[in-house]
Amino acid sequence: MSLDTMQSNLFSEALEQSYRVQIEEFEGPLDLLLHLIKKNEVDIYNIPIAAITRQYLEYMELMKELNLDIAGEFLVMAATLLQIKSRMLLPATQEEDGEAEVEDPRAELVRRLLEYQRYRDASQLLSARNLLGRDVFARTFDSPELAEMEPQEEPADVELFELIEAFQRVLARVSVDTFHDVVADGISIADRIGEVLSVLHAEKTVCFDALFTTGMTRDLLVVTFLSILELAKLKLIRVVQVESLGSIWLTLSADQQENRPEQEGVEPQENQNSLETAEDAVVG
Amino acid sequence: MSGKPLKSIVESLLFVYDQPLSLDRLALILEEFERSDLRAALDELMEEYAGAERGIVLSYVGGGYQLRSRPEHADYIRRLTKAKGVKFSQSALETLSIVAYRQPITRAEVEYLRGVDSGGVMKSLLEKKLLRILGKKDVPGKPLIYGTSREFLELFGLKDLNALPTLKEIQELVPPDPFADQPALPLGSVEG
Amino acid sequence: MSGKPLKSIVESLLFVYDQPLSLDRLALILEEFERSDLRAALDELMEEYAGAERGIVLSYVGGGYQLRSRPEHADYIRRLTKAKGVKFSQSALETLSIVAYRQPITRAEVEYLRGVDSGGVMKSLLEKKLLRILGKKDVPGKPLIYGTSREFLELFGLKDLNALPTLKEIQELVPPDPFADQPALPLGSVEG
Repeated sequence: MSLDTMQSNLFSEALEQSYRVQIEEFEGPLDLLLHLIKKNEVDIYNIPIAAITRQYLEYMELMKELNLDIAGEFLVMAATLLQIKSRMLLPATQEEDGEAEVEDPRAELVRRLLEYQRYRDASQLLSARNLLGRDVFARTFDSPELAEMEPQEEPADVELFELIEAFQRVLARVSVDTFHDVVADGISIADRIGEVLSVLHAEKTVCFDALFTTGMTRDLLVVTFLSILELAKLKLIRVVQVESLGSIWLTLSADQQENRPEQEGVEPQENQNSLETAEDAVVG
Repeated sequence: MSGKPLKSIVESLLFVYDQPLSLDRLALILEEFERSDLRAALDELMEEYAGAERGIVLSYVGGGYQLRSRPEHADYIRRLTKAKGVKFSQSALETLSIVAYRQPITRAEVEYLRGVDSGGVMKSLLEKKLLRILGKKDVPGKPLIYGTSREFLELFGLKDLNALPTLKEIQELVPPDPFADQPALPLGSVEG
Repeated sequence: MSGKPLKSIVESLLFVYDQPLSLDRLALILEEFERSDLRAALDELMEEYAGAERGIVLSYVGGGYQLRSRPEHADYIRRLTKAKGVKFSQSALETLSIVAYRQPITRAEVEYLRGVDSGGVMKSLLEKKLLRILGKKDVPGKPLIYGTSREFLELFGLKDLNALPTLKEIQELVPPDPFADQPALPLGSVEG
């Protein structure tokens, strides 16, 4: 059997089409529109919008009759088509100077269709390649020669997504309220603590107010504030005020800055110093 | 004297390992050999395996060398391993190719290009390790940005991202008179 | 015509299978070929692989045929295991993720979340420099508090901790019910 026939059995669009029934699943409104354009053999640069719109809506009507779920995107596109259609019906306004040329109402849609078609074509080229696990096979097992040998450890490839998955697994096992419950804009106190810490690592000294930017939601303000309290409680940061009623400054605590792996016997230096540090930072 | 044994050693390593091996990696492992000799050995192997009668081919994918079965024999191999064979939906393929060509890209950008919600597909491609999270985009809302992985290159047998099939050029949109033939459309035979 | 392709097919099968293949099994799989041709193909392959310069040998073991690496190269192959990235264990990944998302955190808190002793894992993550000690918590016993390190960020290709995706962002990839509040179809004004 040739490679071509084999692949067409699995993937070929052409083959699938011959089995297409009247009502067919489309990937989305763009896919459906391309199909209609192809079926009507019309020029994509000059889409007969009224006819295509009618067919598009007929298709949706059919889906409705068959009780199929119609995704919101199809409805949005229907509205877009109707809007384009009505704009096409308006007489082309004669411009005063003939200068301000009105763009074809269809232009934006055509651009999207062409762009979409490009990636769809590319995806077909991709799937026509010799895919690992479909057309070509590599050895997916350790050869006995290798398996018998003791592996020597070394940090591995690991994807960010795996980390998130691992954490989700943990969460799935633990009841949710064991965590800090305050969450604002998807940011928990713990997240916010991480953010504040990384700002401090980068900036060394940060003005208290700078962490409360305008436009923050009330919840986020609360979370930020609680984060700062938590950090101070953990003695990870110092909160200093240079003069009474002056700005409040946050700095990493001394051992944080030195970044020592072990903290045995390191007492955080107190006050005077930190005030000066803060003041320097204000000036600098 | 260096030539033959080195080629044989490299072949052993390629055979035994279940992932593509890069030249760098090989050079690290076979430190007593010259890099240029290594490259020559790989080239020679490449040529030998290209012989039509071999059931194994040496491919260069995702920045590394890997022995793979000859594509024409896929059917027989499936009989043996009863492997179902990877299968992708059109939505998965579309999403993959958009991310491949446009990375780094946000989910919203993928969805604009496809015209449909793509969260579910993207999640399943993440789970299959074909997509990866590259970080967050530095715009308001800090959306996640995505790219393709090394596994993506291996799956499609691509050397690197430059080896992706060339995208078709999009013709410039120059409608000379868009409204000219609007009323007289060839709509008679429209009914499907 | 049977000779060459059959030999090539058999070579493919031997290559992808992780067990020795018996002649019986091969004959069963390749039912359209004559058993005698199969035997001839195997003999030919046997001879080819016996060439001294090959890194792969075809051996007859345990009643079947199997491709193996050349025994003389065992020393080089062993070096591969050194470079072979060991996958993170589930417990290491879990622990790392807990610290990443909940830092600053004490060992007791990690263990509470995981439900198991995590001292060993945390120690090994510290040794790999993926975790670091941030300080001591100001509570009785002064437990150490942990966070992730610069190496952690590098491993995951993150600019800073802000770039760590939140769980919510991942969960949002799959909407709970995409059809929840579907507006009515605008089908009234259909006629062209």
